[in-house]
Amino acid sequence: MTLAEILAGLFPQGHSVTVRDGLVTGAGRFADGTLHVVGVDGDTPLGVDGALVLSRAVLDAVRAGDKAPILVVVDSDSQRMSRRDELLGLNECLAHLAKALLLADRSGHPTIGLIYGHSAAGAFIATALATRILAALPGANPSVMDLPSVAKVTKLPLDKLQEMAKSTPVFAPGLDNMVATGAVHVVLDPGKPLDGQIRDLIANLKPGDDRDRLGEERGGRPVARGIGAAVIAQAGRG
Amino acid sequence: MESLTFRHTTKKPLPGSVPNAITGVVASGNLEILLERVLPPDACEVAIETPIAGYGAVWEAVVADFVARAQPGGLRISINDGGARPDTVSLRLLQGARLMEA
Amino acid sequence: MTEWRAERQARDARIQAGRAHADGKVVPAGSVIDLLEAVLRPGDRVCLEGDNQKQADCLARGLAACDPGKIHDLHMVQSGIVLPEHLDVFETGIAKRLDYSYSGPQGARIAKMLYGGQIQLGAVHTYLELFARYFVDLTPHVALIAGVSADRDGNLYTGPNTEDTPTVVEATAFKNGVVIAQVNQIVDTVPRVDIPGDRIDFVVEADTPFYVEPLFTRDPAAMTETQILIAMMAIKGIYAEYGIRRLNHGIGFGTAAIELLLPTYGEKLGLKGQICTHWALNPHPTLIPAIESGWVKQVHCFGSEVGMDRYIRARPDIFFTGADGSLRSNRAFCQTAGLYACDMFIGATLQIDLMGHSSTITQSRVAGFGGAPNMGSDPHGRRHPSDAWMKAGREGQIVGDPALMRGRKLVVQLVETFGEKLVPTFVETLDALELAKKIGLELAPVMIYADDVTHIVTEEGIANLLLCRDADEREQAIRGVAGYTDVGRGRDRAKVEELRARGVIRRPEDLGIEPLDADRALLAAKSIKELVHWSGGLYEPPAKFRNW
Amino acid sequence: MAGVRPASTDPDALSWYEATARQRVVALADPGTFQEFLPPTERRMSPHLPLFDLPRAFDDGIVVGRAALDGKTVLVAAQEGRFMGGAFGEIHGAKLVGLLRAALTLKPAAVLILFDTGGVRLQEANAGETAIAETMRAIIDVRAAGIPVIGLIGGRAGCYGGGGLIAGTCSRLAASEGGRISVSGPEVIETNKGAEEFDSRDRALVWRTMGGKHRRLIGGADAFCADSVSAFRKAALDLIGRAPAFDLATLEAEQARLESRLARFGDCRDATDVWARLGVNDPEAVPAMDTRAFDETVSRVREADHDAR
Repeated sequence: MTLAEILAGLFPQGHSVTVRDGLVTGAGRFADGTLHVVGVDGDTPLGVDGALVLSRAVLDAVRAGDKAPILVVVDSDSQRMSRRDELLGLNECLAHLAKALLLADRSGHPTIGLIYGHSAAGAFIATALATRILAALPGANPSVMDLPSVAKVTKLPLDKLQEMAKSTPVFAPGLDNMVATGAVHVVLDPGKPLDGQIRDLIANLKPGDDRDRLGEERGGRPVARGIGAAVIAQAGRG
Repeated sequence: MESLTFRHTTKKPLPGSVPNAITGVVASGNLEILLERVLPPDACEVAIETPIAGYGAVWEAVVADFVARAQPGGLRISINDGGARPDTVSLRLLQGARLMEA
Repeated sequence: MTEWRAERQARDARIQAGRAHADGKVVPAGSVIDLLEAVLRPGDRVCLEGDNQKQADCLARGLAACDPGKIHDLHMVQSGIVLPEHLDVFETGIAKRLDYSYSGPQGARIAKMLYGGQIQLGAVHTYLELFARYFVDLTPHVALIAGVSADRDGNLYTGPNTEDTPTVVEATAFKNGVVIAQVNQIVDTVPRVDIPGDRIDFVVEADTPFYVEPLFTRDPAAMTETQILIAMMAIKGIYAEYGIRRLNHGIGFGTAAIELLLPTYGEKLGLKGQICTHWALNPHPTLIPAIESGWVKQVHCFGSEVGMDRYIRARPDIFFTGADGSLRSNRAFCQTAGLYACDMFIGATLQIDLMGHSSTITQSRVAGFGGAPNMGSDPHGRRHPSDAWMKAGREGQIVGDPALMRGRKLVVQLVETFGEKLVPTFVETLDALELAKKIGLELAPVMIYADDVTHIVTEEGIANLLLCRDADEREQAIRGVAGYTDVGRGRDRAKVEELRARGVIRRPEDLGIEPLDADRALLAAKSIKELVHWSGGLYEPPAKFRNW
Repeated sequence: MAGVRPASTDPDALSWYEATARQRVVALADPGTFQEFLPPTERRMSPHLPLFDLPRAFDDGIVVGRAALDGKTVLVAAQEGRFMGGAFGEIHGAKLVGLLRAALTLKPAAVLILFDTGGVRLQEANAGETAIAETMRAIIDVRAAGIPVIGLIGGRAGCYGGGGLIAGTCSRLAASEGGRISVSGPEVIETNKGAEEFDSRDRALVWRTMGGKHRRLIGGADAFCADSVSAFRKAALDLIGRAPAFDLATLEAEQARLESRLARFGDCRDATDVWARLGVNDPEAVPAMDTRAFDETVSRVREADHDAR
């Protein structure tokens, strides 16, 4: 699904969402109110400049105080890899964007991630993974690193990694594996109207972070939830 | 990964009452050693996990020398090896025993 | 009638042919190939200056680009095979025969080319030995050398890395040879004259400054507890025991650890002024804390080290410097100093066999030895006594008239029982022997022969081979410090304990050293940055060693 | 663990850069007060590393627990940069997440995170990445509850990848010269964009661009420490006392601060250009400055101190 198709599905009555340099901002009429949209389109890497454009849009929405939901649409590259970005504090800018989304969530704005293309590493963490609930469309391709690069770093043969990837979701790229770890909550049905599915997600938002529970249930992160719970239990023992 | 376990009988227990200690870090050419005072006072067990296969005889010799020297009775010693050289292993084992004696 | 001036006339003809590409003596970088093709003749002996550090790289590139139809079958006589071009010339046929000393970075390729027959090898020499042959039977027809700057008359400033240059020029210029120097810069007046202009025939202004490798910088951050333990044993069990004042160090981490322990551990032992006062040594950055703490009286250098220039300029009481203030090194003199004026050589090696023969050559690499065999040998021509030398002599003397006893140089091998990737240092048979067979060398490339070695220090202890009375004792003394290698585990335990009782083998506890005290906190500097602090900001480490 | 007695526990003598995670924690805390959760004796080791034939660590490369700092209870997490580059694996990340969530009920005086990480552990990449996202959310929850989260950065592995993003989420950061904070590592940039973009072997460039001094000067870190445990302890105590709130005003201020940074320095090629514009007299001299001289330099740079985080 393209961004245009997504927007058309969400906003049959039209919208003000624009894409500039791969950065998505705007809003549209949704249900009985507004749906803010921010994000990255076209496999664009996210650098310091883009992160601040998006965070600006999120903070504007929070300041407006309408508690309207914010949809974070993502088809991005990884973070922009450059000397300039790191010199200017890419870590601060990406973290700032994530904080803006987390603040919005805390301030009563339901935040929903929608990954419909690629995303990786820092760009993924600062956008889609900083939402309350992350949905994906079939064909989305989130990853930390592609397998050839993993092969290079781990010095393991690519064919062996490909074989391992089939049975071990914890390291392999791809949507199924991100679903299994609990990072992606739900995969939407492209055959059904998108607006209804998003509306249902918003209506059923639950408090707390349940990604480790999902990871345990789906088998992609077998031990994380238990470990976290054990730390809490031991910390509570005084 | 290769797993090795060596069991020894010692003439005496390791002095001190520290229940457990850990020393070293799993890194290239290094290792971590976890020592626990959980065995009968004349027993010592050393269990090793190493990524480098084929050095069983060297490990056996290093452990035997350590046991003869430190008399670590009562200790279960668990090693996560990152490819450490035998001299590093010896040094860490002695460091660990010293921590337990304190 | 006998012709007595044929060489001189040939030389004049070469120079005249070269002048066509020069303005006076000065040749632009772009004309190097023309110049070389004009001056060189097939079959010439050529010294392409490849030192331990300084490289005549512009001239090397030029030589490699010459037309093999015009220039071929050269006989290369040079101490270092360092740059790829040094071997490229053998692939194209420009060169055929080789006599050299050291080939660190090209060690693997040289082995392959020797095996493939592309190189006809004369011999792998020590530095001093090769220099000696420059004056006897390997005198260069043409020398291609490197310096920092020259004036238009050819007066040459080598910079702190004088290294081999005076020796090469001496042998070439005074025996009808042609000397071509590449310099980074042509200047009106050189800072100091290292080589007078009448010994230089052509000066090439190089396109880029000549390459220098920081070979002697050891990052204290990488030093291990094991290396520190070995260093403690060496200081207490050898330096203090023999009162070593005049010495040479190898370039490994073990000796660097010793340098860093002098102001801490050595100070605690009260050894300041008693040991390590006079050195034949490159300006090792790790020696800075000892120098700053007043341990070191003076240091003569083979070459320089990248980043040490400002520090050396500020310490003329310690180093040999020119009127311009910069270091004057000289490999031939410093090797001689190491051979005759030092009581001890201490360094590392890759393999030691059951008798104590050692080599840095493995089956796939012919690295050469540089100066180690010089410094690591007992010079039978020495005629001046010192306490250390005499004590070693007494220990080693088994039979004979005590009145005719002479001293003995200490030659110490400082090794960890296992090297990188758990490769054992102690072996039954040196790989060098296998390699010699494979490529048909008449003389196996042994770095230090067993009869020159006096001590072996490992993390397990010190073996004093001077005290061994027969081959069996010697073997067990070596096995007795060989740790958990196959050689070490193959020891005769009873014999080893007997040797220990006699002090032939000494363990850390025999020396009063607790292995668990071998802590990095003992290092006078734990990082390159701390070396910079010790130097008062004068040491300027190369970028790859920085972490700030 | 009661038995943990590192070779050196003297916080003045112990180099942060050289110390292990466990040594840092023990020496940082009031003597004898550190109490570890899921200690090595529990052997909570990675279920995934054996598939890659890689050795595991008893604590999966992170030490978490409770300690007293000047008598006040704090929760502490310390990454071990020498084990797998301190990278986030499933257990490693879950221990940090659990610790932060525990803070919500325990209400400690602060949570301290001793970063030493290259980012995500590739062998457990999806778990590590998700854990980083969970960590950031948990940090925000803790901050919003009025509990400062303080990051301390000065280890061998630096603070890279997702670790850099987590650091950017903390209330306050202290860094030493050895510490580096960045998203893409020098080798990653070089591999992807070429040595012309970033020569990873130029160590001075690495530290100028990502090191503690640069981060401190531009306001990316709130304190600069000498490389000792006692310096980090002092910085942590100071920073706990002046942590910014987490609210819209703070983030609006951070937005303005970062926008202004891009506007002022966006065309700079090198850190020295940035420092010159910040009003540093002799930018070239900054890398060689000792802590005292650097502190003086920082005190004249207005951008270095702020509550916009």
